[in-house]
Amino acid sequence: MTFTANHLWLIPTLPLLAAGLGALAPSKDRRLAAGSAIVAMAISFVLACLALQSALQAPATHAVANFAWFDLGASPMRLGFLLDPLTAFMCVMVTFVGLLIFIFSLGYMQADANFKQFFCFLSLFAAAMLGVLVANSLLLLFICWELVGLASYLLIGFWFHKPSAAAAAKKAFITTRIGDLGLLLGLLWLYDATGSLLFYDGGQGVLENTALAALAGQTLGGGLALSTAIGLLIFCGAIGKSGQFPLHVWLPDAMEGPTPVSALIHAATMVAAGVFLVARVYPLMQIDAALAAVPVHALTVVAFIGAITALLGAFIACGQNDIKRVLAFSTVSQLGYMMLALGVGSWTAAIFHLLTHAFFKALLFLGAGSVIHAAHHEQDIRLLGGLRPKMKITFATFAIGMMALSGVPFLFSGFWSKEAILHAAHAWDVSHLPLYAGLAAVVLTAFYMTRLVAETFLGQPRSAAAEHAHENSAVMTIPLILLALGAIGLGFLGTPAWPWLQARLSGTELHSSLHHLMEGSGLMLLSIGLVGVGLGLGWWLYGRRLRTTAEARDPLVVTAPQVMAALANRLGFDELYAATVGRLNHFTATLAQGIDRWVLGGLVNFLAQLGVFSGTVNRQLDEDGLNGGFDQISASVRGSGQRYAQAQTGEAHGYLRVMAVAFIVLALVLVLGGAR
Amino acid sequence: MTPLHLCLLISSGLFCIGLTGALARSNTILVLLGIELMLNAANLNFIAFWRFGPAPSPANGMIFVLFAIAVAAAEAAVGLALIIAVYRHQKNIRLQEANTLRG
Amino acid sequence: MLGSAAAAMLLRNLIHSALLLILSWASVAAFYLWAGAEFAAFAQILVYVGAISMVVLFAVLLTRQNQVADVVIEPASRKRATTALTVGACLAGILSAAVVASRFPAAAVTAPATTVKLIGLELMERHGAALLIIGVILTVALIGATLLAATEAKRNPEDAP
Amino acid sequence: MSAAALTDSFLERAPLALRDWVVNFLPAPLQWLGHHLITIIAVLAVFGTFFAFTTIAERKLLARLQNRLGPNRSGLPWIKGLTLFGLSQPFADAIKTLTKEDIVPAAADKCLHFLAPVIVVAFSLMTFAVLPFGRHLIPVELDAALLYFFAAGAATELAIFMAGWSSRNKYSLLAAMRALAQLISYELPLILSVVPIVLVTSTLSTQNIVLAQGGWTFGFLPHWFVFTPWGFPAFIIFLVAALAESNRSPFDLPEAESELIAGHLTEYSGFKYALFFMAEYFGLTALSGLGVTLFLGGWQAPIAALQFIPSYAWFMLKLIGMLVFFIWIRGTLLRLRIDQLTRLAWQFLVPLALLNVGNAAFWILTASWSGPLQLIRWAISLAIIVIPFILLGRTLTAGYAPRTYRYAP
Repeated sequence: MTFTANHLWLIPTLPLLAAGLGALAPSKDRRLAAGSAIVAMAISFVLACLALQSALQAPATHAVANFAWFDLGASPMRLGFLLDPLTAFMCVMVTFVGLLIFIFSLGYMQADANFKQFFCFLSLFAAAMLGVLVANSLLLLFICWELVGLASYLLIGFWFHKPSAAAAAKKAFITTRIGDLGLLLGLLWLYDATGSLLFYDGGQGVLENTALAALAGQTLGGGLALSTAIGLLIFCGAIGKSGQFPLHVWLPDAMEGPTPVSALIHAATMVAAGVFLVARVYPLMQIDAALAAVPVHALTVVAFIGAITALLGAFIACGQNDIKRVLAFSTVSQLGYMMLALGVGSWTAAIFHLLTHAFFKALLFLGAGSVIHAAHHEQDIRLLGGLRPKMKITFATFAIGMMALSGVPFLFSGFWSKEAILHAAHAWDVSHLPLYAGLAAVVLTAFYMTRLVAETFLGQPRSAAAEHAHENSAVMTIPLILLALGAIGLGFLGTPAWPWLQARLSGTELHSSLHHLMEGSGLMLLSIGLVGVGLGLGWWLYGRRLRTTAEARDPLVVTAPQVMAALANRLGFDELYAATVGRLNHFTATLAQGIDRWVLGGLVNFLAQLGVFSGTVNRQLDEDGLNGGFDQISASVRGSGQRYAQAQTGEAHGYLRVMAVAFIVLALVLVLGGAR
Repeated sequence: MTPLHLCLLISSGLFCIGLTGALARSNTILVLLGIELMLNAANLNFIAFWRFGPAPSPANGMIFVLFAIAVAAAEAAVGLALIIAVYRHQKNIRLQEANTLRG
Repeated sequence: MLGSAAAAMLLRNLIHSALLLILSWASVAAFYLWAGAEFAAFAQILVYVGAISMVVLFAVLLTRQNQVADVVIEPASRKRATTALTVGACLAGILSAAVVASRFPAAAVTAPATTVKLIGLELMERHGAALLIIGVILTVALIGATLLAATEAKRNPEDAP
Repeated sequence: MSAAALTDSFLERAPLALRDWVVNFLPAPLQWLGHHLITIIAVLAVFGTFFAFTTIAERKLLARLQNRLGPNRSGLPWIKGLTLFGLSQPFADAIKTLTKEDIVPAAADKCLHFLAPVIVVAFSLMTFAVLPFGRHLIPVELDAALLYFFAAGAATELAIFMAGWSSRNKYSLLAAMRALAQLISYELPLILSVVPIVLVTSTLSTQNIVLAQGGWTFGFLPHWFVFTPWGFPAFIIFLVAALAESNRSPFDLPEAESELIAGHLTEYSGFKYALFFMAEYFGLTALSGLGVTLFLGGWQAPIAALQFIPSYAWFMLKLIGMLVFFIWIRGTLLRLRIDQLTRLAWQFLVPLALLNVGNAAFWILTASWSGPLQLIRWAISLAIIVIPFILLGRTLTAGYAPRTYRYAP
């Protein structure tokens, strides 16, 4: 039994079927909805593993299964599925993490009234996400991409009775739409330029040499290559979906959704879609790098956006007090890292970090979910504390996640993937600014994670909720343990000494030697040192003197109140947008209303007055002049009508007879007239 | 006298019988059945021309007949349901007494 | 065929005329069989003898009047019968005269080879839309007939066809 | 011995050879007539005796099911003491009914009263014409055989109406109407259960349908339609509808002796009654034969190794199996009430049969699926039919608590 690209459609279809089943199932039938979702996900996971195994046998090839969807004029619109290591690795990750999160949700959402809908939405989301991964057409990818957006809207606004959740859902939806508009424009432009949207199509696809050369060959005004422009437009979509600066504002607000949603969508999968998209169209982004004449390269923009995001997210995370928001900004920062890696030319490092990040960030979110569930939905870290003895498994796994995220050396996966990115940034010859931003973010990451763990788990319980917290059931802890194992083990797939993952992804030969490990040891030592600085700083500020009451002021707030206030306010991005974009929007709306009321309305009113006047004149004429004549005519019509009505006897026989006689006459005419 | 002539004679006979019945009988059911007979006569023509026509097409006449039969079935069902409804209303089914629609 | 049809139209007994009509339909089917249109013949029997006849018989029984009313012959109905006969005879005369007078091109010797598969393909491909419409008509007729004939809230669906 | 020789052996051809031998004695112009006459006579003779022995088998089996002995006394004439377990009972019955007085009510419509049993027997015999009894044994090979079968079956309803109406007896007429209601209700699921077969084989010819079921997986898993996820439910629906169509228990309401005297047969006696009885058994046998043809592989052997047994023997064996199954059901199940009966048809069998048609369409659409998809195909196909089965079954039994019995102390 071999698994080929022809079977790939099964992977997203199974969760879709589960979603359909869940939608049809009666509301009270919890077992059916959850069971079908989990079973479908498990089967998808097995299929994804098969796909991975078959993709690894020939890592350098892109197996495709294309089919015509409909005819557009003379040319058929074609869609397809693509099986290569990138797709396969992502599918395995999404299905595995998704499966664990589904199982975790069983416990977390147990008491929710809309349990069934939740699993239905989750399945829909998984289906759409897997659809993004297996698509071999930018159009199919875009369709699934929008479905992902829809599912995320539904899930963020799952507790829609909370106004903040509804607002957050709308915000996420609208903000990502801005990016998607760019993606759609890029898609249209690409179709216009190449006449195809298939990625790989036996030499005809847009990511293959013929089309790429044609794209890079054309220049627009300002010396911009066509491929650069299209690449940047597509990158807009990634900015929106992956929460990159300046569209990162929706991601922290999206934490209003249930915590498994945050783990699934806003840590492991959906936000990674942007990174995946850039990695998928990498040949397109990359092609202009060779052109010296081009003033700005698409990947340079990607690198700087990523660097800014990484630093910004890490800074803001230091000033947050909500356990999930800290993790959310951390996600923003880590996605910045991935973009940075893409920008500096190492997409394999980006995907490596994506995979490890998916595991440890899902772990952290689920751990946070476990804490929140145990502490009766208390999310403020100032009100938590002292959970370590009460929730041993959660603490242990959360600590593993924290160390993986901080990049504690050697044992944890985050270290290796982050190292790979920093090395790639170091090797980038355009600028070293992204490297410095990345190094700064390393310190900050270690710092805020130390703060988070210290505040949440150590010290004294600072509220009744934290006082009565206790460990959750196995349904919730087992996924944590499995994810923790992944967070540790996954790093060893891509160490510099044995870069198996990178080699498999890019389809190159695998060179393994300890020599590579030594090569970049200087940078590695530096980053280890920086991690140490971050951890030490965190320990010095928070671990040394543990917070005792909820009201006690944060040590940083004491030293730099303005900075911390600004950070807590997320550097005022929301206010900035409200003051600029929102104000502009409001102004245009007012203007439009004014035009509508005074200019158009005035015209309409004038016409109406005119109509009323002419109507009055008309009526006078009518009543006096015309009516008399019409009365007579209608009287005569009525009279003749009454006479004709006599013929309508109501007797069917009479009608039949008339018809028969008419038929005879017709037959006579035809026969005598000699009609042929 | 070819077979086609014979067929056409038979079918016109059937048609006339149906017509006469529909005109003569006062029972609505029988009027309806007379109409069914006329339909059958038309079907006979289709088959006759299909079989004995100058250039027989593979299935056209037959398909006409099949459609006609299906429509006749629908017509009979609705017609008889109407008759039952009328019967409920005026307690008999004489066609000449169902004349409330007269002008 | 003609005899049974004529008798059906003449008889006073409704059940007898219905049964004779069924016989007439069956003989139409026999005619189809003779003409080589097997499929149409079986369809004719299935639809007319199997289904329409049942509907007719049910309708006759459901609307049975007292026997006396049927026997009385009104002057109006006699007059109607004579007109009907005149009209029918005229038409028969004209039609048969026309048929006898016309010349047709020579017929094909053998019946067109029409297999069931061919009919199915024709129906589904060339006449697909018509088939669809017929399906809709039948569905609508079924629902309409049930609604028309049903008065009580609970009624067995087989009372209407 | 090759497979062709096996399937075309002397035994296989024996009935045909016999017929040709007889026909050769006739003058050439009469040969075709003889040909057909012999076929008709053979069918009449075989199924006549078959009918006779079905009645005795039914009586015997029912008796055994009810812990009785059944008829065991009638022996052979002139030979005393040799009773052969009462095997000659049907002949005794035949003589008895023939010699009974034929009573016709004074007010009855004599002509129709006489015609009804004749029509019913004639038409139920006509259905045998298209059943393929063996590899080379089919009375008439028609392109539209299935349509013919149902068209011929439709006339039975007419006969029942005639019987009920011509008796000029209120209760006969009412019973006839009830019988008609039942027959029309169950005609629908019966035909709908056959549609999937037509869809899949894309033919109406019974012989071709049997041929489509030839072949074995591993030499012992026959490709009969009953072993497919759409064929099995279709077969069950067919069985239930066939039971109802032939007025068998548990659907024997039209002539439930213990409740309705004998329904539309109340005013019949003597040989006319026997004719009705005979027609009923012919109908049952014909429907069983159709079931065997459509679902159980017709004359195909169940195992490749058993092909040397002639095909008509297999057909007869399967037919007997079906009949025994029907008798068994009669001995086991209780009679339904009329409302339960119609509800079962319209709210359960018809929707299920319609869904099953869709199921067969799905099966054809996915005919090219192989490998792991084959399993998914089976799973989806099963789900299409099982889930509605459960849901419809729930609505059908809603409001009925399990019956509790209270025994005398």
